[in-house]
Amino acid sequence: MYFHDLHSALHMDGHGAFVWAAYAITCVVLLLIVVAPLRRRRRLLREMSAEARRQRGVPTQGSEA
Amino acid sequence: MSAPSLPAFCLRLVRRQLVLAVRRPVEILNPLLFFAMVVALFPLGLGPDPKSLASFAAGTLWIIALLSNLLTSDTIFRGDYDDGSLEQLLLAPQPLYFSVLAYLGAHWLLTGVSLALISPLFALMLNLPLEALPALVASLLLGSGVMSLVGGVGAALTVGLKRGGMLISLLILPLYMPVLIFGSAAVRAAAQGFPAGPQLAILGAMFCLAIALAPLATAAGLRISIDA
Amino acid sequence: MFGGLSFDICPGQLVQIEGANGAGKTSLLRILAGLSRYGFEGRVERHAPLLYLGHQPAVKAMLTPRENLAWHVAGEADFGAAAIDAALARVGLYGYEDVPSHALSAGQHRRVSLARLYLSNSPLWLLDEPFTAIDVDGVAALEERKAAHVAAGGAVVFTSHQPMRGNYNVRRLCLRRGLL
Amino acid sequence: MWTFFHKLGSPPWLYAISGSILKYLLPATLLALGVGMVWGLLFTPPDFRQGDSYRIIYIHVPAAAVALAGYYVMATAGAISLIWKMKMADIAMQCCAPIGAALTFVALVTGSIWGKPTWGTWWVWDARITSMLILLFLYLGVIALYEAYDNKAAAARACAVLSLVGTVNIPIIYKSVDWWYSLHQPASIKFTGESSIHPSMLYPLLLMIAAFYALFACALLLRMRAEILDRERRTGWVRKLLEADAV
Repeated sequence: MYFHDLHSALHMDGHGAFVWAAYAITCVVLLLIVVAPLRRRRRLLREMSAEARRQRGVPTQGSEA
Repeated sequence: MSAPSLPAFCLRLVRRQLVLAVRRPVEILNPLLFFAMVVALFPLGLGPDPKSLASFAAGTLWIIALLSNLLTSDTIFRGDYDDGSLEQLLLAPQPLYFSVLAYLGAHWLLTGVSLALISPLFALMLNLPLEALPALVASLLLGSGVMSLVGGVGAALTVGLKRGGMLISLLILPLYMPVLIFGSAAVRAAAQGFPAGPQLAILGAMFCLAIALAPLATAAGLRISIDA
Repeated sequence: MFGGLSFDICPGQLVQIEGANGAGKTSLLRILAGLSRYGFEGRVERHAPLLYLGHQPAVKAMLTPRENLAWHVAGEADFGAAAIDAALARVGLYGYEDVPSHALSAGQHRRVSLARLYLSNSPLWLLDEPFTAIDVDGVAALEERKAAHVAAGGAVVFTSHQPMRGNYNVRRLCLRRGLL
Repeated sequence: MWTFFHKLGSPPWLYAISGSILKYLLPATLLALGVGMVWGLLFTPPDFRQGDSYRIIYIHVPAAAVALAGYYVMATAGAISLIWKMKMADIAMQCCAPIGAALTFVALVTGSIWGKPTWGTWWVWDARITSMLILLFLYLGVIALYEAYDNKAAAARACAVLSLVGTVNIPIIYKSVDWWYSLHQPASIKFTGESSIHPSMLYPLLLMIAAFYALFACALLLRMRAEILDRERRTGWVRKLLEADAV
């Protein structure tokens, strides 16, 4: 590691705020573009399975008993 | 009887557009009036000092010309789309590329050329040096041609939409930027006593490229809009 | 909207497309005309120039009927002023040639666009609701014109809710729930 | 070759194959991103002129490069969908736009943050930044056009035309902005030359560029999978997939 301790890594000679903010924003955006389609897919799957269940109708329970 | 030749058909289309515009002269005058009014806004916003006005004049005039071109480009195909004329044009045996070129040519004559011709008047009001006037007119003539052609692409893609007005500016303003850069640079160069030839040559090159490619995209856009 | 359609239209045929609202009459006609090229799967082969008249009459309010009609047929051939005036007279617009179109009624606009039927050389006509806003006499004249075109070896496809009044030999395609 | 092309056009095949690709690609990408970021942030020496603020280069340059490449990917997909009427190309094109816009946004924001310690201002009308801004506008135009159409098939074709027009224009815009900037360039602002970059700084940069490309591919595939599911929800293979999933 280039830095001696955590504090100097965070501070970076006064540029730390800029550097860390840039990385933080980037991470958030990158996470968003990966997570958004995953969430959409999960929502779609849930919607579609609900639709399939509706079409099959309510299962008749205990008819054999 | 055989089909009319392509140039005859295109000339006829241009003539029809011009007749339509002349019968409703407000449509020609509106962009010019818009131009005049926005020119009046700049001294109000920037202060009346002739020196500072002169230093901004080249860019200002070009931006206003660009905006008034933008505002009219939405209407290039709209009327003909609404009343069904566009369908007939698409079905005509003549290639759409040339019909579109005629349409955009008519638009250029009505907005770009008329604007370029009266622009010296407003340039003097903004204190632009006299030496820069030929460069201003020439750059506006070439540049508005490019803008009409590029604007036609945006108009064709949005003509089928109810609310196309704002959208079309989002689509085509980024494409106007190179024209603005070289157009205003030509005027500024001339105002400072340098030759404006190189910038005008680049504008001419853009014009040629736009003539070759923009009608293709416009024709494709019209087919999509009619189909949607 | 519909599927599994297959038919030929031959010279000498008068075809009426029927169907409820939303059955796809206009869409079918636009596909036949080549205005809709996507959004459907299949093939349309055309072997003859066609004339398509859509819902909108394509009449410019700022032009006179003469100018409008002259522009409508401009792509086809250069008909003289006399032929254009004669065609306008055939649709009952005699004396209206030089009136600005905004002074005319919707039915008269429709007549301007229908005047093309008296000029056109295209063998195949595709007419979308041609009777809209046309009075009884006009309908009869239009039916006659279509019959004459078919008798001369042309073909006409049109959409309409009403059956033709006169006694003509009509082939009817009925679009019902997407089928013929 | 043609069968491969044909398969590419088939939604179930693409859905299945993208699933198995993503299973490996996504973790690998995230790992590479993590390693690259830590490497760039903590294990590289500072630049002798800019100090530590140069570390933003490890996200700024890859984001900018991939944002630009993304536009070409989008335009290529658009051309394919226009020429061969391929539905999957259509979907790919439409899915590229938001990802590209997000990356352009990242490049702009990081560039702006970098500008503050380096040039003393948040925003400089520098040729590269201005071009990136215009690129963002181009992306947003495509997204706006897509959203404006009700008929999504027509929307995709309209966007394809627009992105092709944009592709022709991008070099023109870049060149003209470049020229414009060199004409107006204030003498005080000068970028440090990157050609003489030291290997200890270069390797993490290359890693990050590769990671960003991979991330673009991952995000694109993920988006396409969601879009495919949505469009094909009424078809048999999706039903089967659901049943297999439910059991």
